Amino acid sequence: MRMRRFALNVSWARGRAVPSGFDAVQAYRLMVRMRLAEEVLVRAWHDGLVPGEYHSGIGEEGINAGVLMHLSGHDTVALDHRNTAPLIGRGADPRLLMLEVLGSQEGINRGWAGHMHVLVPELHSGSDGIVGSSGPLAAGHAIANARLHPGRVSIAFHGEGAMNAGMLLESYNLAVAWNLPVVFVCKDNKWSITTYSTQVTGGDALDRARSFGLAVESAAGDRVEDVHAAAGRLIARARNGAGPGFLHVSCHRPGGHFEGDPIVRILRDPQGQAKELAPGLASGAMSPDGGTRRERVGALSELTARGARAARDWTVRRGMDPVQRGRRLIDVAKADQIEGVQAQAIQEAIDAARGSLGSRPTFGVHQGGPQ
Amino acid sequence: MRMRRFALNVSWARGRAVPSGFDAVQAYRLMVRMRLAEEVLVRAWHDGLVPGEYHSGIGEEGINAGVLMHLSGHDTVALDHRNTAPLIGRGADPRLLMLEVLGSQEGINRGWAGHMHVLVPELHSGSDGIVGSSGPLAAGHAIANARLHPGRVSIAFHGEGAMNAGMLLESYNLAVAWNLPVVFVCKDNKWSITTYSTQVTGGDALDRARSFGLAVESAAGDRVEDVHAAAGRLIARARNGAGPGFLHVSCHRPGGHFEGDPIVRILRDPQGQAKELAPGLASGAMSPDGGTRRERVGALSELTARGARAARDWTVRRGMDPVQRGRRLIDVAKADQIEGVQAQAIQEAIDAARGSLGSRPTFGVHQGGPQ
Amino acid sequence: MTVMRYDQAVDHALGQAMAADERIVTWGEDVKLLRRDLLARFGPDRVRDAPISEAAFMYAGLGAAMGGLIPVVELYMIDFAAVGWSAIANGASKFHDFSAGQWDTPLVIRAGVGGWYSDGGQHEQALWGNLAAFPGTTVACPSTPSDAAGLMLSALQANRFVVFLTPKLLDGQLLDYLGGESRSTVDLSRLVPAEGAQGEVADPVEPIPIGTAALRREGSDVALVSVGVGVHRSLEAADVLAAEGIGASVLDLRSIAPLDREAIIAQADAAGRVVVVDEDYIRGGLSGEIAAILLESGNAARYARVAVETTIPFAPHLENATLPNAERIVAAVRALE
Amino acid sequence: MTVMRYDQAVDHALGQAMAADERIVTWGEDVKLLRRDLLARFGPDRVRDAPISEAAFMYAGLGAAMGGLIPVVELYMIDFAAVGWSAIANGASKFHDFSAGQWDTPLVIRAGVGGWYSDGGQHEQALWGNLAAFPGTTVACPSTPSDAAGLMLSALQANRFVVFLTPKLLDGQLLDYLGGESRSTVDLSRLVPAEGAQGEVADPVEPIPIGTAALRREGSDVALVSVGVGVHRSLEAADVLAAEGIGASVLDLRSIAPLDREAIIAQADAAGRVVVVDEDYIRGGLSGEIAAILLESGNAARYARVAVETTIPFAPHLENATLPNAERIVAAVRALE
Ligand SMILES: Cc1ncc(C[n+]2csc(CCOP(=O)(O)OP(=O)(O)O)c2C)c(N)n1
Ligand SMILES: Cc1ncc(C[n+]2csc(CCOP(=O)(O)OP(=O)(O)O)c2C)c(N)n1
Ligand SMILES: [Mg+2]
Ligand SMILES: [Mg+2]
Repeated sequence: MRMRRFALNVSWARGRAVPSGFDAVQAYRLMVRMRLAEEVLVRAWHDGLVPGEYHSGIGEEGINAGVLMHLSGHDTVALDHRNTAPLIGRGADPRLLMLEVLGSQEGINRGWAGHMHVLVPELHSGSDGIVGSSGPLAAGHAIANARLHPGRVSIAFHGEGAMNAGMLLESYNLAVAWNLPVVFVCKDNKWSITTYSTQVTGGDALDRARSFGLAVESAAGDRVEDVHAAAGRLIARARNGAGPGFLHVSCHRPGGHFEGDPIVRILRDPQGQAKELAPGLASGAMSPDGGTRRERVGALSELTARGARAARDWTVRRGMDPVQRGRRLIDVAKADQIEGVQAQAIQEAIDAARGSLGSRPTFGVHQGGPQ
Repeated sequence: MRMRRFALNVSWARGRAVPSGFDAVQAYRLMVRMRLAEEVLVRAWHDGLVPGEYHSGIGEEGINAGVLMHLSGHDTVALDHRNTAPLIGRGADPRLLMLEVLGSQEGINRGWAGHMHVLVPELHSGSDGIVGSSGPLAAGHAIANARLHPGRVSIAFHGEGAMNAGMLLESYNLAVAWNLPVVFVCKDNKWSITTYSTQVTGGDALDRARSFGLAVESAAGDRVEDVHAAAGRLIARARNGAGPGFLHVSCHRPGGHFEGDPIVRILRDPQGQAKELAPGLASGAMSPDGGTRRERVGALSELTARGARAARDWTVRRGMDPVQRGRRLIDVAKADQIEGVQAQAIQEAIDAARGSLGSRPTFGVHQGGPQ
Repeated sequence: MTVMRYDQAVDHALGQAMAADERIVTWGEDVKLLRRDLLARFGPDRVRDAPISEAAFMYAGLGAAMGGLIPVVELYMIDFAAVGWSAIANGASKFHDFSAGQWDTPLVIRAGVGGWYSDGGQHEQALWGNLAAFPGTTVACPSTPSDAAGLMLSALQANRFVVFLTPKLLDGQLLDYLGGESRSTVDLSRLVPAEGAQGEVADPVEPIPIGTAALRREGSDVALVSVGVGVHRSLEAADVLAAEGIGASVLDLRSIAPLDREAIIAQADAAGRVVVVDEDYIRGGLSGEIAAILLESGNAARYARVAVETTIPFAPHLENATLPNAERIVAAVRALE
Repeated sequence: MTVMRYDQAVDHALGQAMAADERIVTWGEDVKLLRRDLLARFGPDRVRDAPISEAAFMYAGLGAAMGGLIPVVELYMIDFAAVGWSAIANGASKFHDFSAGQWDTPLVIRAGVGGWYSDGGQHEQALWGNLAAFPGTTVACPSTPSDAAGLMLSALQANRFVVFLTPKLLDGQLLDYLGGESRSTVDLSRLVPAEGAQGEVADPVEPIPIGTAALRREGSDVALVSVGVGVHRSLEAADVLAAEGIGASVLDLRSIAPLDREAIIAQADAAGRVVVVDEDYIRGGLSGEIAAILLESGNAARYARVAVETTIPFAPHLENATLPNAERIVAAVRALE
């Protein structure tokens, strides 16, 4: 049984032609819309309206826009746990998406999905919370596209941490072996939750992807025009049946892994968090039985190094904001106008979503649903 | 509860010192012993005495010997479904191993393992039937070795087909990330059951392994001295804590995947097998409904190509016999003597095993056990 | 009606469906060789060899189903599905639900199942209980060629996620492929149930609704409830029991999810004694679920079960003793007295 | 006796065992941060961060156990174990058996389990029924800090494969880690059972034998049989029932494998009515197994169950309705009348 009860606002995405050149205005519009949608959801999370975890894509707009601008509404997209922004980019109705994230039965998946499993057949876009699964799912989409709709391309978004997941690596191979029209897009923010990814990773991401026979490209994620160009080459190749590709893009996510990220909390409130963490660490480090002095010193210096690395990343990489950089590519008046239009649209959406959620002091209780 | 009821004949393996140079006599002795043990089991299989499948390692002796000669009895070895020969090489009692393969409760694992799961703690050697698992299992052995017995090395044997298994790829990464003393040995016979592996594989095996940060070497598997040299470099490195390695070795297995391999059957009896296969193929190819003419022709030419490829492989690669080549490295009289001694030992073992199995017209029935 | 082998019956139904529906494709390890007749008929785009990448090619099946195909993803043995288990546990069993019913996922996983042919404890599991645990999962295991054809056709038309399990002991092609017929020294005929391995199949195949059990034998003293090869072992046992004057009915569940509650309860009511014959682990879920159905229905039937209680050993005599053989079934019935 | 959180109790026992036994090590994703206190105490060789490679790092746990270590392999959630399921289904549950008992495999998999905190249907599963299906597998799920400590110690001393499941709802550290305490706007206190989240723990910890249930409450009209958070929901329900004059006993199984048959039967005998409260799927195996135990023992108790019947939805009100909440338990007891 197929239920198609939601009138999705897909025209916004479907209307776009596949651009041959780079349209900076369109890129900026997309990025602003994605950023604003994330911002209101992050606010809603802190207001206690979003149940559970929330992984925002703030900082990844350059990647999302640069890739998605090449797609028609018929191409397929496999997303991971960080899917709100790309779904907005695909043209999902912001209100329905927000309602879903807010845990409403009026949401785009009627409250079944939450923010990790949003599945929108009309947009040929689906998300999944298992790290690495977007790869083989996109490969599957590509098999279907190649057979039923040649010329359609399939995209997988995944993080750099996911590149240690066997199923993703397997899917690189499968894509090459079956010459599938799929492009794997790695959004490399350097961190997988609280782990610095290179510390658990051998070799180099580009080499790894290339070794499976994928055509590879890379770009800096804060330069949407570069992402667009690199993605364009791979997507065009894949569409033409010339084989799958891998795009590596760097990015910085100031919000960290999810809202309330422990690393970000430490950075924002070192004193307060130290007070939380110190007693346990101290009692561990000074326990009468345990490792040698060298082992304990090693442990503490590792933890310190991790904190320092985060502090450095968050400082040095602060400027890597694709939206700010993208703004510079266009006329100021145009930028202002886009911001105004998008802000209004997103505000209306979140107002409507919050409004129809009814009074809801907290979540996790059955009174917490829409009234 | 640890049961140590079997008096294993491990002295044979334990007695060997870790060789610094290459000992061609010792290599030949090992290879002959492994070959003979496989041959009597293959014969026993055809005699209906080995229940189920049997994957022989005939053709892989150069790899097994070249690698195992570097190990002490304390090093650890993770094996796959093709483990009889390496277990013999590790010093397993041939009679107990044969009894296991023959399905006797007197076997080395009391009939629980069969030939796919032989686990011999005394030899620090274990097998598993899940393709790819030897990699992470060996990584685990290496973690234990590094912590409890620094200097001990851990080996994983796997096929080239297994290199598309995610868990194996993950274990390459894990080994590099944790700097584990493990060497992955890929025995590349070009085939995974009836599939020609390159047809389902992207890129190149060495590149793939290297991209994870593994130190890589390669050798021709019919030249035991080359395998020995390449393995020696990687094993020494790993032992010294300098990191994990990957050894790629080519080989030809005349027996194919397992006894009764459908491909080998076709090669041995093309007429007879054609009679078996043709009716189904013809009715498929000529069915009134189905694919286009082009699709059907494509299908048949693929099947033909596979047959032709096998025929070529089995002809061209016939000379790749590590035992025959290894014989040339030593004195003829010495070779004769080794063959005589080993043949007697192996014959005694299989005679004893067949003898203690009792009368057994067939397997798969409860009367089929030892009387 | 044509007489064919169990495996031929499955491919017969699959071929019929592929001819009727261009969306049906199949892949798995060595599938071009295993399904060569379908390859010859439908071409290499629809019949593919997969790399040894269960996780990816199972997930890709789900992805392809989302993209509009009806993939039949084949595994030699359900044991290997454990390597790609997340595609079932977190993927195929859930996406339709997560989408609130908006996205169909017509994926069929076709896999060999079970033992009796000495393949060791890691290549002979049933695992159907584990599979049936997941909401959104249909699990069928036909015990005859005719059912195999009819249920495969239903699986392909179900427009939902189905795991289609084929007992390897009934699969003449696989037993041969694993080396079988290349040695005349071995004779499995005493083990292979003739009516399961070969039989009449309708042409064209008619779909058999998944979720309806079949009563294989009538009997009023005890109901043997089983699925797959267990059905044939139960029939064997029923013969022995009949000689002792005990009338045993044999109910073939045909699918593990959904279960045919009504048929189970009807048999239990009629006989007052139920023996579940299950080739899965005793804690696997099926035998327990049938107990729960009996208790929930307020049925006062006496109950016993014959299932796999340990890891399955390799040695044939140990293996046979571990699997639910006819002697064990007879003993369980007698003990219920 | 020290009062501590559930998660602290687990780490307390683990730390005690690590101090006593050099062979114990732990790894998993973000484990250096999650187990930072153990890291500070035992150093980076024994407390490691793993890449997102569940299959490899779970199998490596088995390999390390074979090599002489006692690895505690940690997963955020048991759902992710599905990615490395073969390490359980085909590996850790079997190698000791395959070796005919010659090779010990003292691997402990430690994983969060269950829901009630809005993490969606793929991050809230119980899966303990599926785990318990495998012979050679011990599955524990303590419901209080004291049990968590005592059972963890036993798991580490068991010299066999143990899956140690910690309900995330009781794990204050994890709820905080997932963002919890960074927003004061959310208050989970109505959902988190106080006696489960915090309590007295012995110092030094004494092992609690795995496989013995604990009677949490006496009552002669109905026996509520549960494990994990379900125990607390049962206690809530028992309060409500008490007000109606129905005396409910609450049996905390503490381990899903082995099951404490005697305790289950004793409660069933005493009350004559059994309601199983299971956060796993209804077809998961636990609730059915208890029915089978009752029937096998010839017990005529009336039986009902409250379990998860669909994919778990994300929206809190739908989630709550799907999980075995106190209202559902009360209703099931009333319906048994
Ligand atoms: C199979 C699996 N393992 C672990 C997790 C928990 N988890 C969620 S996101 C994440 C980190 C992913 O890192 P990365 O791929 O770099 O993506 P990012 O979050 O940085 O976008 C982890 C470990 C999961 N969801 N699935
Ligand atoms: C996970 C898993 N998938 C599939 C199989 C079936 N299988 C056994 S051996 C094999 C081929 C292995 O090929 P390769 O790695 O090249 O090793 P070879 O047999 O050539 O030595 C396959 C597919 C298995 N045992 N385990
Ligand atoms: Mg990342
Ligand atoms: Mg091979």
